[in-house]
Amino acid sequence: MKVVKSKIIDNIKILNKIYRLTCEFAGDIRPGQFFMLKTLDNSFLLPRPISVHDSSENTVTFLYRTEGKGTSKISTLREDDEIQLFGPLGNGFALDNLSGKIAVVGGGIGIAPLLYLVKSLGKNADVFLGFKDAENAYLIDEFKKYADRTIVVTEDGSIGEKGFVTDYICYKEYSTVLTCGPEIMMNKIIKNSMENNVKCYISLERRMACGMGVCLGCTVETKSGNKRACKDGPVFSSDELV
Amino acid sequence: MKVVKSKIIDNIKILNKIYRLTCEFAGDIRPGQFFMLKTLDNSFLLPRPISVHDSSENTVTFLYRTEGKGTSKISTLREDDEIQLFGPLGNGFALDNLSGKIAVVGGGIGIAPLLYLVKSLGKNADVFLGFKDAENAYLIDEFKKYADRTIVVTEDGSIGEKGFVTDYICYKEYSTVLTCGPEIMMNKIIKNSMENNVKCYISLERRMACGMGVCLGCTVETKSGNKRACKDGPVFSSDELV
Amino acid sequence: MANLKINAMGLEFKNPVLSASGTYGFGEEFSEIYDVSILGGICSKGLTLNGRSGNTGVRLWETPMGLMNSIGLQNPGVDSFIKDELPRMKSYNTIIAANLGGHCDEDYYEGIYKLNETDVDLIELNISCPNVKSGGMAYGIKSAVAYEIVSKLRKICKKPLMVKLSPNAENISEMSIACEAAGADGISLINTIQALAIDIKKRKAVFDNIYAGLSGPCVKPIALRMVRDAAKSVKIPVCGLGGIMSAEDAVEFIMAGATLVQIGTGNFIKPDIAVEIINGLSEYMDKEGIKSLDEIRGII
Amino acid sequence: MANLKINAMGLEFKNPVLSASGTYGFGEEFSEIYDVSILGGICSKGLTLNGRSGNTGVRLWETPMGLMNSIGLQNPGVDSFIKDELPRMKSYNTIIAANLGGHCDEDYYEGIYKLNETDVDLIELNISCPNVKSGGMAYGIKSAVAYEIVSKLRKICKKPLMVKLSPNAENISEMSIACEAAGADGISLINTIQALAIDIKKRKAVFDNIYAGLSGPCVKPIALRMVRDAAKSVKIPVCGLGGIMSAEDAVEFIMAGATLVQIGTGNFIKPDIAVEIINGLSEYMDKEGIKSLDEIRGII
Ligand SMILES: Cc1cc2nc3c(=O)[nH]c(=O)nc-3n(C[C@H](O)[C@H](O)[C@H](O)COP(=O)(O)OP(=O)(O)OC[C@H]3O[C@@H](n4cnc5c(N)ncnc54)[C@H](O)[C@@H]3O)c2cc1C
Ligand SMILES: Cc1cc2nc3c(=O)[nH]c(=O)nc-3n(C[C@H](O)[C@H](O)[C@H](O)COP(=O)(O)OP(=O)(O)OC[C@H]3O[C@@H](n4cnc5c(N)ncnc54)[C@H](O)[C@@H]3O)c2cc1C
Ligand SMILES: Cc1cc2nc3c(=O)[nH]c(=O)nc-3n(C[C@H](O)[C@H](O)[C@H](O)COP(=O)(O)O)c2cc1C
Ligand SMILES: Cc1cc2nc3c(=O)[nH]c(=O)nc-3n(C[C@H](O)[C@H](O)[C@H](O)COP(=O)(O)O)c2cc1C
Ligand code: FES
Ligand code: FES
Repeated sequence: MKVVKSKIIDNIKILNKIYRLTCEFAGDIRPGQFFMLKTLDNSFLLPRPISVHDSSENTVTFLYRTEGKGTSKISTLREDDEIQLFGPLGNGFALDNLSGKIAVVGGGIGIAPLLYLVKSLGKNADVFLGFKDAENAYLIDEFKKYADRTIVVTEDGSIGEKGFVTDYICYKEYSTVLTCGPEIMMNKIIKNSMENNVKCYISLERRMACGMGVCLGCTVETKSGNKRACKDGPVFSSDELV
Repeated sequence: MKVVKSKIIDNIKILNKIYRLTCEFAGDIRPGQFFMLKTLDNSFLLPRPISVHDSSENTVTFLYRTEGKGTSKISTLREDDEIQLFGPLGNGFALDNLSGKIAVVGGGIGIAPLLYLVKSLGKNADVFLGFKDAENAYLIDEFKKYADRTIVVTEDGSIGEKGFVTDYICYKEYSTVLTCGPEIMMNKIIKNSMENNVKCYISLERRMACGMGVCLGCTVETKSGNKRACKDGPVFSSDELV
Repeated sequence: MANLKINAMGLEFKNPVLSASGTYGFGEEFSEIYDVSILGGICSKGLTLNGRSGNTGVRLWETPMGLMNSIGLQNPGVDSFIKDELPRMKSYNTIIAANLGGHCDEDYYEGIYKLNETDVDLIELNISCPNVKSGGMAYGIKSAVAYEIVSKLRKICKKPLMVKLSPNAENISEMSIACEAAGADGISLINTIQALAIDIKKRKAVFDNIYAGLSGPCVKPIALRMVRDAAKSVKIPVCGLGGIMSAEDAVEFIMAGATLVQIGTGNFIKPDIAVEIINGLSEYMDKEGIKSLDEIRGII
Repeated sequence: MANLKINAMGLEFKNPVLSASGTYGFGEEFSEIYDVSILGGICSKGLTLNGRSGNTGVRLWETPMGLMNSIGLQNPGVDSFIKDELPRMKSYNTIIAANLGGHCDEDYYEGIYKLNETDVDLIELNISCPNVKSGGMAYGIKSAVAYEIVSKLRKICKKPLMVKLSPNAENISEMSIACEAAGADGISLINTIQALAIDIKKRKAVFDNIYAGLSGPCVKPIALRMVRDAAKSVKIPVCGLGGIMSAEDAVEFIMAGATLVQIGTGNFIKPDIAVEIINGLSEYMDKEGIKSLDEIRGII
């Protein structure tokens, strides 16, 4: 991990409130890791945690949704502006221990970290993407390039299957489920994975100040006590969690 | 005076650290008046006082130098961005009471409010502009369009006359001197005007919070007690001052 | 539309939003921007018995999301206020509070006697000024000192009396209780927090008086805590202020126990902020289905 | 190059810049970003005799230019610190301070006895924790209470003892004097300021404990004032902190009388900020022709 002032290559709105930001960055990054992002002015104080959406030799790409003042401010940055990046942080998904067929499940903005994950998994993964409706769906074609199968589910069925993404996973087919998305979705997946004896890893969100494990602000309660989402996570095995 | 969110028409760097900002604004403005400017984010707190550099029916133009975090931040705004404008504020130059030939003297960024002033005075004014050197000189051609004579003075003589602008004013020729610039320049002009029995009006700078006369933070000591630079000024008659 | 009316200290306020002393002059300038009669009330610039020309040197300094000021109570004096400002202020058709400071007991007595005879609605007693007779320590630091002066003034004051507490008080709860026991009709807080800025280039304190008062968004979390401390300690109404910049901020103060709120530094940042906050409050209530602010006051 | 060395409390610091307790863990994570031996010192995460798992609920909240935290002293306990953290920390070749908190006198005694037997360089005594035996009022509010505990601990403590003051103390000058009289070798201030945040959507305080501690740039003007109050009151060295984000900020604290400074929240905002501040200090001295910080210390 390092702190750098990085030059922005582009920062494009890809959908209502959703932006893709690509910056210069050289260094190894594991899928599921994140960076702390901060504009160089003082319009907000704490850096904001954003997952790695993609990465190449000299760049890192983020996909983020504007929520409050930090992400809104970041969305106003343009090509050649500078941004403070701190990372890569966190454990990321432990790819080495994976074997067999893998299900990758994402909902909403939780899809952000999954592209880089699926790319790294090779053609070994099926991807399940949940959206509200066709208008709020994105990145489907990107995922199709890298995944074995890509299953899209929308609440209103306006594209792909209709309903909740959690209803379309056939757990028995998989050795492991990797997921990121709304808590309600992840809780369902944890439950179903356990019932089906499938290993499950989830990426958690917590408010963060340091992003590196020193402030103890991002507590995740686990069976072995409080863990730090930023350093011990953000990816946790579902059976660690209480 | 009013508070508006105004759309930026352009914000152009015209010289090292000096920018010209044009915004949408409809309303009467007197030369020597100013606005309080603030970006819509929270990168700084207090609006910044900036004089009117020019104005048309639907626009107001400012000329400013980046000094600290406020003006630097304002300089990053671009076309179509919005800015908070509050104004016009202050008394401005009292043009109605002027008669005879007028000398308008500006130094450094103090030149900003003088263009609109000279435009309003018609061909009745000679303009004296003081700069450090040719590289830091600007707007000369603009002034030439509106002034009777335009005398440029640089410290190193690299353009126009050499020395200080205060050395080139023939006070006897004028009924009134109007000036804005560094304190040292203005103090010299006040002294010389008095010696020559020429009326003198100067535009003063003070730290401001409200810009409208309520906080009492921008004190100017005058013979009739404390006055407010923002409301009773920024233009003062030199013989009011202590 | 939501009902924003507040009855407090024997007065009826159109809504809970007042402008804070020292940030609104005597209302005249703001009346050029918007109709100031929409306000719940206006607190005058801090008055002293005799006029004061205020402090020398720098009077304003920006800090991260804050403002330091050292105006030094520049004001025209009580008589001039009564003659030159109050009649116009009363025409604004909102509650008018005279903010009164003093450097010794007599200053306060005299000021109150004079204000008693006017149609000012409310006296906001600023006890943050250093008390010259007790060695320059402000009236507002020790509860016992505050109790004494407030008791005396309560006896002679014919108007509702709201005591404005200093955040530099040793203990806000005790101070609030002392003021209530002394007969205050309400308390307002916070005044500015004592702070220091240094100009390292000049190697000098920025302000001639060295210390100055901090206000603005940076103090809001502290102000909110103190307002809750106060509201939990007394039954008289609490007027909360410190860094309020939005209707949401005002709601926080109300949830912390405030009956009224004041807007100070915010008036500088966005001169029509009071309009926005008053409208915002009523929209908030409509949206949340809140009929009266009593439903959410002090719920924290 | 400027000489940044500082001798204080019987210790030699490479430079006056320490990392503040609770914002630097035990140094391990930062050692991955830069060579932490460049620091003047490291203050450990606040320790308690027995480990604590800290507070439930939200622990962090951003405010305008500030951070509120309610970590609740999550820490592995003194024994585990001594066994698992201290040996590595000592290898960083800088002054290592153990920040020690306690909820009753015994907690402190036991902690000090254990730390006495280690090669920790300095004990920073955090007296902001609520004292369970005296009804939850923190040790650090009333000077007399602080005097008592510090005197007792001074007698048993074999290490230099720096007492970390709370800005919530009733009176910073009196508190500083009390700590000096009780035998403290130095004092550090400020800890976080008690503050409140409310989630108006949930109609609840953000933090389970309702109040939490405010830090960051927003508190700097207040911290600076308190550091000057303290430095003017005592002869023992004062370690200043609160919102330091740059070398210029550090210089302000030194001019206000600080011998040492600490970087807290700044470590989160820009993780290599300490490097920048240490280099910046030495550049500043060179540029201003300052040979020793003694020349500017306490000049305000
Ligand atoms: C490890 C991790 C990875 C993330 N990856 C992504 C991503 O790839 N794309 C994306 O759009 N979002 C992601 N998020 C969520 C993102 O961090 C928040 O949306 C963002 O911090 C909101 O900041 P704001 O200033 O816009 O909102 P505000 O509400 O103004 O933020 C105020 C404070 O709350 C914190 N906060 C608010 N919402 C969240 C949240 N959901 N999670 C954590 N902290 C929060 C902020 O960091 C800030 O400190 C991630 C969060 C974590 C913890
Ligand atoms: C009536 C008036 C008209 C002005 N017109 C112009 C103009 O046309 N063009 C231009 O470039 N500048 C003008 N100035 C100066 C301009 O206001 C300051 O340069 C600007 O406020 C600096 O802000 P900052 O954030 O960049 O600097 P910072 O140093 O970060 O500002 C910190 C604080 O100090 C105040 N401050 C700093 N310098 C000055 C100053 N010289 N005068 C008043 N307040 C100051 C700021 O307003 C702010 O509150 C004018 C000032 C006044 C009072
Ligand atoms: C420039 C200025 C002048 C002030 N003058 C007074 C005053 O005369 N009397 C008073 O009681 N409070 C005075 N105050 C304090 C405010 O009324 C208010 O208590 C404080 O600023 C906190 O609120 P805020 O953060 O909303 O500004 C002044 C504040 C400022 C910024
Ligand atoms: C997340 C966090 C945890 C903290 N934990 C401790 C602690 O354990 N012990 C302590 O004495 N101070 C603790 N502090 C206070 C800091 O050491 C420091 O006194 C305070 O934050 C002010 O400095 P700053 O504004 O530079 O952060 C903590 C502060 C923060 C932000
Ligand atoms: S964010 Fe600081 S420990 Fe995780
Ligand atoms: S800036 Fe407030 S009175 Fe002039």
